[in-house]
Amino acid sequence: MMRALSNLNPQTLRIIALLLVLALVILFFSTQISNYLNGRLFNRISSSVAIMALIATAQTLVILTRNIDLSVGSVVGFTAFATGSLIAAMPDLHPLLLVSFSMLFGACFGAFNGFFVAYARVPAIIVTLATMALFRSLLVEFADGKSITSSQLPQWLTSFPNTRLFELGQFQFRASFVIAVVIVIAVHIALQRLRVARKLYAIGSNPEAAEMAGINQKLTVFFAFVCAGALTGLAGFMFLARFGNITVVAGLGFELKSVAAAVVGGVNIFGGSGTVFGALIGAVLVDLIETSLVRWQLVSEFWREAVLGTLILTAVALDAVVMRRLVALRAAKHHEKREKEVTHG
Amino acid sequence: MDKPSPLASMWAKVQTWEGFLVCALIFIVLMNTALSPQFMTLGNQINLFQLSIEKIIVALVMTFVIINAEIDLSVGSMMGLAACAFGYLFQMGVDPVLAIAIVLLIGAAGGALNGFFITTIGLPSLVVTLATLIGFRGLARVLVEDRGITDFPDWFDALGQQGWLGPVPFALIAFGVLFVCLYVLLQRTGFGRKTYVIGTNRDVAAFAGIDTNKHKMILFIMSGLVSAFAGLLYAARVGAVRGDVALGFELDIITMVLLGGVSIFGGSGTLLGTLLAILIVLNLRNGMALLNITGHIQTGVIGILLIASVLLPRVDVSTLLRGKKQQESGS
Amino acid sequence: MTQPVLSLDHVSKRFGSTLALSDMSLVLFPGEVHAIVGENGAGKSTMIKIMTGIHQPSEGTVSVDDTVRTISGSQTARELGIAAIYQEPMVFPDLDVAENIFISQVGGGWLQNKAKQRREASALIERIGMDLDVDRAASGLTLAEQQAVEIARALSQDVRVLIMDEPTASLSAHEAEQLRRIARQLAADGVAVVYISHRLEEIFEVADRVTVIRDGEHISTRLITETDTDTMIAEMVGREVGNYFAKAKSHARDEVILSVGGLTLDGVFENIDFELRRGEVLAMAGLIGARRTDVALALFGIHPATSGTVAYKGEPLKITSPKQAMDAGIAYVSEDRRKLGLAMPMAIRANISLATLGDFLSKIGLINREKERATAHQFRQRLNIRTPDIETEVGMLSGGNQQKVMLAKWLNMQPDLLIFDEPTRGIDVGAKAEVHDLIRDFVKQGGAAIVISSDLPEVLAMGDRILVMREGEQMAILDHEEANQERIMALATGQDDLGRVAA
Amino acid sequence: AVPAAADMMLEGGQEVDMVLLPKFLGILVFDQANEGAQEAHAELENPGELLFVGPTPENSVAGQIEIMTTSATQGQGAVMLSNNAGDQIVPSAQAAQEAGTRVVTWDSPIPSGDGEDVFVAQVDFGSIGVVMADMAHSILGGSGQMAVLSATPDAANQNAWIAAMEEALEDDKYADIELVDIVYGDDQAEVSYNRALALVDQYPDLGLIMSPTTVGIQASAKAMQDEGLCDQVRVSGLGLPAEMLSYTLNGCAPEFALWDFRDLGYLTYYTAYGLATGQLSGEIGETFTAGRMGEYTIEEDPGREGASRILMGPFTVYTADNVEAAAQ
Ligand SMILES: Nc1ncnc2c1ncn2[C@@H]1O[C@H](COP(=O)(O)OP(=O)(O)OP(=O)(O)O)[C@@H](O)[C@H]1O
Ligand SMILES: Nc1ncnc2c1ncn2[C@@H]1O[C@H](COP(=O)(O)OP(=O)(O)OP(=O)(O)O)[C@@H](O)[C@H]1O
Ligand SMILES: [Mg+2]
Ligand SMILES: [Mg+2]
Repeated sequence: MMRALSNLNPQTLRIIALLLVLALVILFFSTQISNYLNGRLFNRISSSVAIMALIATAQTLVILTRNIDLSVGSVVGFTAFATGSLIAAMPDLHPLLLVSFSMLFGACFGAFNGFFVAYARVPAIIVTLATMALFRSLLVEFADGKSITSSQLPQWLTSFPNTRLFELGQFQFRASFVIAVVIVIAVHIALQRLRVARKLYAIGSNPEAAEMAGINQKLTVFFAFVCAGALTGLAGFMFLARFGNITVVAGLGFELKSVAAAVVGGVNIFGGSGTVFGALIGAVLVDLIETSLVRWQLVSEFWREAVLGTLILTAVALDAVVMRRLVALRAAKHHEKREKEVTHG
Repeated sequence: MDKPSPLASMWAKVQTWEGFLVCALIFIVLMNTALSPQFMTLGNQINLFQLSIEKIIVALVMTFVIINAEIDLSVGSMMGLAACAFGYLFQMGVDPVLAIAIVLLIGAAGGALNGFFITTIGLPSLVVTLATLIGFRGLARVLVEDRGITDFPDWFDALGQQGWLGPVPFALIAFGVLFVCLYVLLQRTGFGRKTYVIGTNRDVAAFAGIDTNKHKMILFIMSGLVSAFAGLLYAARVGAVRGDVALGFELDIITMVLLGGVSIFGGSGTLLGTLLAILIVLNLRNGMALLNITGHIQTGVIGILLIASVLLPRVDVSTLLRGKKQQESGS
Repeated sequence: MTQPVLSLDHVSKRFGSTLALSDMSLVLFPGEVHAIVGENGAGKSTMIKIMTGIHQPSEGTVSVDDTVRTISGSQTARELGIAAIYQEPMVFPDLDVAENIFISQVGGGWLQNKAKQRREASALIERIGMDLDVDRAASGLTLAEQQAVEIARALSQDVRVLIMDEPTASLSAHEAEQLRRIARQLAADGVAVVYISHRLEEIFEVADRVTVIRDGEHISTRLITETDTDTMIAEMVGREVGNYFAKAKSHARDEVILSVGGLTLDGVFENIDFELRRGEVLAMAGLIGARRTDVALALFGIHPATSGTVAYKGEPLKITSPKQAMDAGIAYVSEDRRKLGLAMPMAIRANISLATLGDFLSKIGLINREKERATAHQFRQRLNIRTPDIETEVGMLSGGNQQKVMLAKWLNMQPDLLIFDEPTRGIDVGAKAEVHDLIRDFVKQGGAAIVISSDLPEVLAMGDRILVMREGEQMAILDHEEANQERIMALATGQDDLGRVAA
Repeated sequence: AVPAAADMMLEGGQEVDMVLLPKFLGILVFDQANEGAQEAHAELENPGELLFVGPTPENSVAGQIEIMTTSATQGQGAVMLSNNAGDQIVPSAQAAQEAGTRVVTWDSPIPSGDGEDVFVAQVDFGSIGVVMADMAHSILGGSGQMAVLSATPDAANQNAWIAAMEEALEDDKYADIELVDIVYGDDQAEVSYNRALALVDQYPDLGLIMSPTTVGIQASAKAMQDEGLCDQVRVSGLGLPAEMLSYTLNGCAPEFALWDFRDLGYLTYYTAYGLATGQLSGEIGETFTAGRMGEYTIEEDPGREGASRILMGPFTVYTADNVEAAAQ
């Protein structure tokens, strides 16, 4: 079994491992919670994970380059608010224009971060720690005590996240979820196939070598942050559409949630390895655990966080241990292969 | 070796990051004194520390942790857990002194837990402490649920609220003592040297026979212990605890340390830098508060300062080196 | 001759106080292999880094095709067809070999064609004469394999100037041979090859012209046919150096200090058996990947052996951590100074005291700085480490001087058993001789040494006995008398049929 | 107690600097309160300053303590506090009082009552309980399951109101109404939204989500609407007409209640001004006229013994009939 697995490449392995964990969690809760396993569960998770999936994807892009973006929460909040104010001001703005506005708006924040990280060479954790506070402050200034309410928003906007594109039995596939998944898959494929994207991995893997190999590090990292910004902006748009009511606390704490999702999804926090698909599963896992815990009679409301923390930790630890075993196996196989070659050759 | 002129050496000192911080600090203090009459009053000077005393105490150990190329995001939650655990035990009728002992134990245990996953399991500290940030907060929640616990014994409240040596409160003295001890520990002892070496390149340290895991374990236990201590001080200062005590403190703490010129990738930085950064942040916040500048603008200013803190001393370390350090501390 | 492809005119380079290059001029013609030799810290790497835009000259100009250019970075260099393989190989551990080779390739469309990439990659690796699975992640690669990847990367782009900074430093004779072949072949294709090496004998095999530099200054540029080893060395060091490869007589005593029996690390090496006496030098020879380092790491407790016995000074000893090994008096000088040997951003002083920090501590654990400085100064003299002062960051030193600092760190421990892994990798003749003398002194005073080296002359010069490994197996232990290059190579490559090889 | 001087008018024009300190900045209701306070400030022609300073959302507790302390240092005449720090504010509030600064709480009091001169209560906390119980009763038609979606476990006034409601539910009138669970949405849209749905999944027979927080009620209503659950699970609690309009009209949240934060700010300012200028002593039984809002009396706070309050009340229950008018 293990041997068979060890033939696959690490990234596929990781995703399989994650899916296993996911299955285990679902199995566990299905024994604990009555009428748990049904389409409804899927609908809940799928529609609530859509936003975090996008943010986790953005976070992954940045982490791959051995950076981190702690400002995503503030960017989501600000974008949601700005988008809301815009559509409130001109209600018959074309949807596509509105979406592109959100993404552009987010991309600007990304560019700001990216500039300081890539060109001014300030460590990402410092830049984004600062911009997290900065953007939030700007939002409070900008909001000036007002808040966006769903009554200010056009019908199409508030209803689109839940419009059912198609259904499989009980499983409803809603716009927000489908869009998120489509984007994640698109980014996933891009990261595996686009040569530019491979450079993200290269830089995260060994910045020094990247410099020597003549990869345009500055531009690539900047590019990563801008893309992340755009995705976060889109998340902001979805946030607005889903919740309708936007105050200055919108998106508070998303930075850590997204990092958690990415990490649980097997993205190496030190860059170079990991997939956005993994990040998606990570986001689902965290969301699933959170939602299920609320429904789990055994743990009172107050135990939720404690259990969540424990589960995240064990999930990551498990993943690490399993991966190590498999890698060791691969190495052993590789060695054997060499041995054989020698004896035959 | 010819001695450089005193003036030149002065200038050389100013050019160091610490030197720059000193200048910045002097400037800020002067500005504050000029702009608000109440600034230079003894009361305000003490309040200025009191208001963030717990954060700045934890910032001292955080300096060790970050120089060691690790990070501890769980400090805020640990402070909360400690405070709540104390409140809980107190409500259970446990003798406060015993309660304090138990709480400190909890702190050490929490640190050890972080340490275990980071050293034995080999997970990145960012990940582990991110999880325990949630977990410890959760435990605090479990202990106090939706209650607010208050009416601690007077001597306990006094510890946090009244002058101990004259007008100087206990916490401030504790900070002073702790600073001196930790300063010597980091800058003068073998332990400190190891902290730097491991932070610079873990493998090199290991190949030199240093038990890096043990060292990191000790650091995280220190971090947990001091956080718990700070949590108790907080409880004493505000005379009440609640599930959300010290929520989000970790970021302020890390900000101060980084502002002090400690490299987020480990291996470089000094406690003096951290101290200066602390003074700058506190004075700046206090000054702005006295000028009735509201919270979010204050945070914004600190944010800008943080970026500036890296841009200004833009001298030595090339990004390549940074990258390398981080990689090695990571692997 | 044709017009020069690349030329430096009166280039100088300052690093703060150190003048790494002064008034250096050099002309490169297409189709030549141009060797550059010089002592450690002479300025070779610095010159290279100027050619490839890593550093900018403080004075002077660089011109390509007789037009003055400012090479602002490695990308510009790439565009001008200048590629380099650096002293320390650099790969991307998370990418597979093929990607490592083509990552920085210009053009070739947006998408990467895996299949095509794999094919071309294998072709390149073959051309270098390496056998390497191109789908394998680079993380597990040995230094040599990493080097191969870098060379392949350089070859993958059509280069006009290929600079090799000590490419063979980490290669065994066998692979070094291959590499020189490639260099010649490239030259034949009209590429200008700059070839830096401390192995003079190979200079004569590969180079058309050779430039000697000393202390950052240009000393001479000659056709290889118009010079010889002695003049070259004399010009490099500015003095006569004795025949540094002469084997000194053994100082071996009777007392066995270390005896290893059936030492095995599953999946890595197996059944290593040898005895080591005080005053004796055991050399370990073998190709890259022979797993000599791993044996050393096992003895030093980094990757403890899974089975087998180790008796040290008579008593059985189970080594599971470096600390243990060091307490017993065993030291290991790593082959990879950048990753495992030195804390680059820290002062020389701090690095030298690192392994023996305990000796510098007062009762209450404070570091005795005077003692620390004194020790550092002493070693600076004894190994003549070239540096402005002992507070200099080790990272600022040249490769060879870094090596010396690393040796100092371990010598200060005054061990009974010293394991040197490639002790003279990237070290110039002068320093080499010094290091060899250091090792000899060490054993003369009753220590015992294991010297892992891929440099056969060195193996023969140092080893009282020579243990040859291949693919994790111990092939033989030869006494110095019965050993010669052919015999060792034969064992190392697994064709023990002497007759054929020797003939 | 002092003889209740029949409606004593506060005389304006006296100079006193005052600080209006909300839980944190950027929330609509607090800005409305500020508007009210500013209105009173102008009305009373106070030459002094009225500052509206507050902490950032993520730094609310520490920030409030800091501002309270600084105000004392500055010698402000009064601090008007919507307390978010629970009893953690007590030491700094007491210090402020010792420094001669009056501490008037509004919207959310200091639980222990220490360090507070008087609490301007938007409504009687007991009656909020009753009103919520009544709304539940009428929505559920007398019987059914309901769950509470509160802000955070630390929100002092939400906790007080929920307690009051639980007390009210003891009454036989509500015998058939079952309170099945209390969960927290952290006053964040997405958390509240997900909690609300989780409640529905956990309690198939749930008929009502009672959310005594403007963020929670809006998020729950939206969640029910989005999932098309409005016909089986209704939403009620405390909400802003402007935010609840659509849900009230489409029946997702047929009834909810709230008070006017402008008035609250206005009344709070009058009280604080009176105290800071020494025209009011803060004694129980003291009566005064707060401009347009008329006469108010300082009384004992039934919820917190030893503490005193001024009861603004009554508050409005919004239904499809009156919500549109209020939303304008
Ligand atoms: N980045 C730097 N900063 C300061 N000094 C430097 C730097 N790089 C090199 N030097 C100094 O410049 C001189 C030349 O170094 P260089 O690496 O070119 O020598 P080298 O000829 O390559 O020696 P080796 O054969 O050991 O590699 C040395 O004295 C070294 O200390
Ligand atoms: N096939 C391999 N896969 C993974 N790691 C390897 C492999 N070969 C060597 N290494 C690692 O590379 C390092 C160099 O050891 P190596 O196997 O090359 O033995 P060696 O004979 O010492 O070669 P060298 O001459 O480079 O020292 C060791 O740390 C070893 O663990
Ligand atoms: Mg060199
Ligand atoms: Mg080796």
